[in-house]
Amino acid sequence: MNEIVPVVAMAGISIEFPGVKALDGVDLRLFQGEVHALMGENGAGKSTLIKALTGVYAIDGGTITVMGSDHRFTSPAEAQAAGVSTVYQEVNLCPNLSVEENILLGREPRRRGGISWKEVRRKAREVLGQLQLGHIDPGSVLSSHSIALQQLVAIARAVQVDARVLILDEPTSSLDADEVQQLFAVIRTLRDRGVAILFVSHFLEQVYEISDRMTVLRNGKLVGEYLTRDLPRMALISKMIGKEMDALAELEDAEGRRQSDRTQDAPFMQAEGLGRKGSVRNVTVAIHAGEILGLAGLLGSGRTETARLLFGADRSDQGSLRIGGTVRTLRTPRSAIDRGIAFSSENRKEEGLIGDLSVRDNLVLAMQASKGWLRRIPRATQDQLAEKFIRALDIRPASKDALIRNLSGGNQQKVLLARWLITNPRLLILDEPTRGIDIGAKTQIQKLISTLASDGMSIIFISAELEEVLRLSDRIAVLKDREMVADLANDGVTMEDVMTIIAGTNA
Amino acid sequence: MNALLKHRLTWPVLALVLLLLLNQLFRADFLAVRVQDGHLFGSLIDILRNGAPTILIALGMTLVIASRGIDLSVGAVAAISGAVSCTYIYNSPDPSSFRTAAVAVVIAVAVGLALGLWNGFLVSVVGIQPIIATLVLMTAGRGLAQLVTDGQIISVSNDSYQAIGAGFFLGLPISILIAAVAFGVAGLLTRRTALGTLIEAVGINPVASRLAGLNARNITWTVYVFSGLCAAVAGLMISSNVTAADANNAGLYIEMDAILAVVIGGTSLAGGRYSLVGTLVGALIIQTLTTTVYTLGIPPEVTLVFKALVVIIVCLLQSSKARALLGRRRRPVTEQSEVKVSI
Amino acid sequence: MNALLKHRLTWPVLALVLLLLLNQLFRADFLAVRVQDGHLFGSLIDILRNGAPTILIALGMTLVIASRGIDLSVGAVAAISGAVSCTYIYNSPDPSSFRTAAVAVVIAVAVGLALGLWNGFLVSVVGIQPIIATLVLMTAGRGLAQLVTDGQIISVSNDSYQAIGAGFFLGLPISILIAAVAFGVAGLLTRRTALGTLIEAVGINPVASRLAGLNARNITWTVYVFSGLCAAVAGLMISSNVTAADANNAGLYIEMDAILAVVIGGTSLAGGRYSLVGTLVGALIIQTLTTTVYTLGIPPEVTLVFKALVVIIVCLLQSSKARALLGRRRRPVTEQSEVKVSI
Amino acid sequence: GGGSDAGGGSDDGITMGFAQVGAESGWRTANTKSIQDSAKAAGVDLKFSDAQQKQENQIKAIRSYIQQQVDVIAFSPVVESGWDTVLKEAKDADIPVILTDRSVDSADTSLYKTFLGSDFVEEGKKAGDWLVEDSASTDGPINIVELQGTTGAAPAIDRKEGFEAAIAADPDLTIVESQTGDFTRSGGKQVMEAFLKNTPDIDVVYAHNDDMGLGAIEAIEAAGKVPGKDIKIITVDAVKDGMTALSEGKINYIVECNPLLGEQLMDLAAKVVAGEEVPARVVTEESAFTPEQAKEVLASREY
Ligand SMILES: Nc1ncnc2c1ncn2[C@@H]1O[C@H](COP(=O)(O)OP(=O)(O)OP(=O)(O)O)[C@@H](O)[C@H]1O
Ligand SMILES: Nc1ncnc2c1ncn2[C@@H]1O[C@H](COP(=O)(O)OP(=O)(O)OP(=O)(O)O)[C@@H](O)[C@H]1O
Ligand SMILES: [Mg+2]
Ligand SMILES: [Mg+2]
Repeated sequence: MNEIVPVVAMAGISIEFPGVKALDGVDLRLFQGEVHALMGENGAGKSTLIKALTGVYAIDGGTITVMGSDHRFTSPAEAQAAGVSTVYQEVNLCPNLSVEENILLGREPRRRGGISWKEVRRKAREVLGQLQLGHIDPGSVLSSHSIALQQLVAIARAVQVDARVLILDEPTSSLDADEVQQLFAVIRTLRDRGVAILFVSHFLEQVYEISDRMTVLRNGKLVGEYLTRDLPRMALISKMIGKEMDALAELEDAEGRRQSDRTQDAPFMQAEGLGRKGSVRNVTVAIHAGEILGLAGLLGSGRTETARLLFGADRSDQGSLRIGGTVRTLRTPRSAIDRGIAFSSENRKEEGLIGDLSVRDNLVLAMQASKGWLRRIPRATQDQLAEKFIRALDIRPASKDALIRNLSGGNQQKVLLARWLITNPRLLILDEPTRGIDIGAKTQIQKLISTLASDGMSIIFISAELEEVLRLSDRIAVLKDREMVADLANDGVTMEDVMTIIAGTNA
Repeated sequence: MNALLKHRLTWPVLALVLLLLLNQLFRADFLAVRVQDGHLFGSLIDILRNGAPTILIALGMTLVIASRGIDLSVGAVAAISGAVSCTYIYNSPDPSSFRTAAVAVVIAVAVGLALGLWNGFLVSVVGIQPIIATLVLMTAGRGLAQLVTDGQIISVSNDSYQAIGAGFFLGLPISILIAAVAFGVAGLLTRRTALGTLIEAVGINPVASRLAGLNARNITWTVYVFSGLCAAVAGLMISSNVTAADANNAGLYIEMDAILAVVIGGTSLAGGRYSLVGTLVGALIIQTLTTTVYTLGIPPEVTLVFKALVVIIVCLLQSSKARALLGRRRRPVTEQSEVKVSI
Repeated sequence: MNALLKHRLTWPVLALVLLLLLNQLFRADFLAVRVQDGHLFGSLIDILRNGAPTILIALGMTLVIASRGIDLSVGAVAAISGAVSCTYIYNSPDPSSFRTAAVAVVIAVAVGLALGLWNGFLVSVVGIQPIIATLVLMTAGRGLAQLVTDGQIISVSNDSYQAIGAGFFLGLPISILIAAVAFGVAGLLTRRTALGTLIEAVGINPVASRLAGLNARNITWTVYVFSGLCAAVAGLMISSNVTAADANNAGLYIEMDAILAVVIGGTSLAGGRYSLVGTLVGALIIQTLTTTVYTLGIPPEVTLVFKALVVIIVCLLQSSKARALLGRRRRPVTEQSEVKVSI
Repeated sequence: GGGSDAGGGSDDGITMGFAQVGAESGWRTANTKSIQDSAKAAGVDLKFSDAQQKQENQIKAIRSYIQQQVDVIAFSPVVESGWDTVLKEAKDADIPVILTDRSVDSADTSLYKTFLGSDFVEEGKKAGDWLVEDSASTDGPINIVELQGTTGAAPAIDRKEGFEAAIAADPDLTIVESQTGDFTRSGGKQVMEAFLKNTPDIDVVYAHNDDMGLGAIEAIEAAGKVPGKDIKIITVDAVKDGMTALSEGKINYIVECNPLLGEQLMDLAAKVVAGEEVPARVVTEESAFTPEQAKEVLASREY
């Protein structure tokens, strides 16, 4: 590929937010026909750099050259017009519009003045097809789909136009293996068509699989630009975290956790054929104290919905649920929380963050809620808790008073996790808890989960990363087509085993 | 059947039908429509004719609300439009000619557009919250109208002008024809072009729309201008119907009626999905309600209470429907919030 | 300095000061306060006393708005409360005794709470959109008040009752003392307990709040009850100030004043973050505005326009401030949306 | 016109459709009550409706009367103008129309049989005349403050006009301030409070209705002055509360605006239905009261 003139060249970019210097003299070059990975820890400045490029944020310093000419976008609209197509980190679509409307929003095909809805449908189908999403109905309302699917729709929207630059900010954070492969297929075709692609992900293997070149950021500063093939993983990791650290080794000893079997003592929670009309069916699981139950399944298999049922976020209308031996119907999350159940949602933006409140308020919210409004947690205690968890999960910026919406995606996720850890529940349901979290923090959190379990907390663990599930769980429940199809003890279960179960049952 | 129950329009339509039947019960010839000196005549026609201004204003209001805004100034704009046109006719050399009427109409419409621009400016450019931005014009507007008419009630006698609100064409009230046309145009504009979707997008998620490269500002601006236009025409109807401009009382509380119509029609004040037909039905319900009060001879003391009751029943029907639906859809929490989240 | 400019209260306070100075300019002794038969006397005192009901209602409104709601019924509730208490006193055996007055107050407050419960029920349990749910009571309420007084203006002569709105204690108007106490209590309740944060949480993201285990329903309910309470007490002040209950005019349009006060005070109608002090300043601005009209002798015809102008200037100041901040903060997307998202 | 008498018009008695403005004040309520009572007394079948201050509603009410083919329609117009259309409809259905209390400005007077009601300008004039006479003895300038009714409302406009015309007779009399108190007590009180601070030496308050006057009284007392002595008060209406204040000497003069036109209305109705001729303008019997007269009539006051 020719490297003469970069399609996009950003030089010495600086952006300062009150309190934080998000970017400090960062350079980035995108060449056509190349996949460029933007690497860095949570809060390193990846998303900010992207927003600086697409004109969401004005830059305080530096220059942006697009197609050779000095150029600065003042609005996302301009960037789009200039052929820069972006998928931002937080799914930013209109939940009440249909899938097709979302995909073609603002560029509806026109015929004779009016727009032709036939054409809209056709184009939507076409691009969904490319992403192997032919099965979803373009006319269906977006909000009826899981966050993962919504993310795919956002991607579809981005690849639908023939752009010269395609920017993907953590597109794979909640996709599982197959979707990732489909996405990569699309990325490759685009790359071969000469599109310049900027790709952000915390999954090293994905980065190494797809990218040709990478730029590494640390604390808003540029570490360097490298050819992927010249930069071994360990080197990359140490460049990102800035110190020699054997992350993989850490992963190893996270894996080395004892296979405890607690099935003899009475289960904390027991679901019998639990289900809900139009949603999941026949969920039958028992969770014992100190046990980690992993939910495995493909995208849209009903893991989230199962979790919501067990938490009372949706009401079950089939089967029964026993908590501590007695039959209970969970009508509201509140009633679940009162029984020591906690649920951290996969949809952090809509179901997690209280954007305009501080990190502190967000941290203590759940605890405060269960205490009731009268018994306010003393400020001192709040601060202690906040500081404790900011340190424990290494949340950046390390300020209790920062508005949570100003935190980076990964750091927001950490805060929400902490919100539930504080309440120290008996059963902790984690739906994609490590979504968008960098490797360093991820290993921390995985360790944390194991320790919590060994201290007797029950945990239901959902992750799009099957390895992660297999590595952590004592037992694994497999879902398929929103129905539970298997529940196996994790004595060396492999990905293949799970896949065969999923494949097998439709025979 | 189930599908029918689910349909957002079922309940409003049902309510409307019931109201009409109720009237029919009390006055056997209520639904009767006879021809009298060349045009249709009867309660139904009255409902349509008197309802026309509300329908028109509710139409504009629907788009404003779909974009997550609200326009409290419509009543005042209507008053101003009436005041301007009547004052013009009143002071013009030949106050009874068609030309005068035409010019008056043009002026009034222009004024309406200007006021709409002003509202849109405050909301989309300056970024004042819609309810406040339009509240300003709502209060100031009456004052302006008074200045125009200087506190007097300006009555005019100009047949062409009077036709707008009280005239008939092909046996049908001209006012309702105007409203119908407006509806048609709006329907086409929003559905045949992308405008409708864009408005909804802006209403549902302004941030997302901006990231998607939409020009939220212009879209917002447009809806307020359109609302101003509708209000102006409605103002013409009102004043022409009584051949006089009353700065104080013309279109008083009509904004509330319009908002009610929109909501009864099943559009959420949280913005997003809207239904023009729903609004139409809603407006008719409200108009019929007023008529009902007189047919049933409801004692004045309890009129307000009666009206409120009917409104609340319709809302209850709808929301209980909403709750029933919760059972079927996927993310109940969101659903629920949708009902709650919204002023 | 910069920090000061950024502070959300700077502009409102500035506006208030300017208004007062303007008056002072027109009447040298405007700011003067002298003691007259044992109590303070002067324009400032009038502003406080006449402002008390608005302040009180705006206080309740602030919390409602913080929870993403709105309460249009406050004016009607005030009217009902006044009607109930005066009618009770009027018909009681000894209409001038302290006991009677006390009972009347208790009844009125009880009624206010009941009406608040009703609003809260419609919004939080039934899930009707706040603006509609309260619009119902706004219209029906006047009707109810008329039923209570049966259309008459009920005047009473009971010194203890009159004291509420017109009396003085330690030289200060009792009404303003009541308002002050209410503010204190509200401040404590919301800030010393977690209520404030929880209300904000519900206002900002109802879905997330519910999943975090907040009982959004009860919280919403509470704020409407509180608003009802405030409105009832305000109603007592209004009626006692003129020792008569006027079902039609008591508290007319006060809901709009209250909403204005809240917004001028820097609370967003989109819910979430709120400022009680801001509301206080906002309410004072609005009351001072009315007084200014009299001091400057602005002719009634242009009063409305004048008021609207001032309001808009204040809003402009605030939002231009917001825009200025954008420059520094550079979060256009969210910022902008924040301003826009809101009805 | 209405062929069969299906609607309401029964043969024995008259059927009257009355479209009231609203129930906005004690005065109005008394007016309504008087009409309903005298209808009963006269054996008239009364169909009553309340327009809540909205002309649109009133027109609807009248239309429904026309459809019900009543024998006679009476109403107090919410506003002066814009009645031609509906009045024409009534005429076509040959149903006679009587205006009460407020007039319409329609050019074609044949549209209604007669207008029964007070003359607001006259009321203003009466108030002015009394003041002129009362202040004839005293010399030196006299400062008057005026509490106007709702801006743009007919009574407000006329009472102002009549009063100003009358006091023009005496150069000493000047209106120093004039604001609207919206016909309400709290309005009157708040405005008066401001006036008292603006102009230290107010001699006379002229309020367009009793309620505002009563509000003003409270403001004056709060300012440590004696209403009726330090500051003379003239109002219009003569509702019970006003008369009481008058009898206590807190108000000096009240011009009556008599709401009890029920009987007169029924007589007129009988005449028009019978096809007899009636004068185009019938002014309600109205007097004016001084404190002494107030004391006498107070007991017998119905509203
Ligand atoms: N609007 C804002 N206001 C204040 N600070 C901000 C804002 N947006 C981002 N920041 C700060 O800028 C830094 C970089 O944020 P950014 O979102 O770019 O990180 P990131 O590399 O995308 O992290 P992640 O991998 O978690 O998405 C963070 O410290 C964040 O707190
Ligand atoms: N009302 C509905 N209409 C259409 N599809 C629905 C509805 N409710 C649920 N679904 C589908 O059911 C699937 C299960 O959702 P869920 O989020 O539980 O899947 P998941 O296993 O969590 O997958 P993901 O990895 O996307 O979270 C979703 O993909 C969603 O599309
Ligand atoms: Mg990011
Ligand atoms: Mg999921």
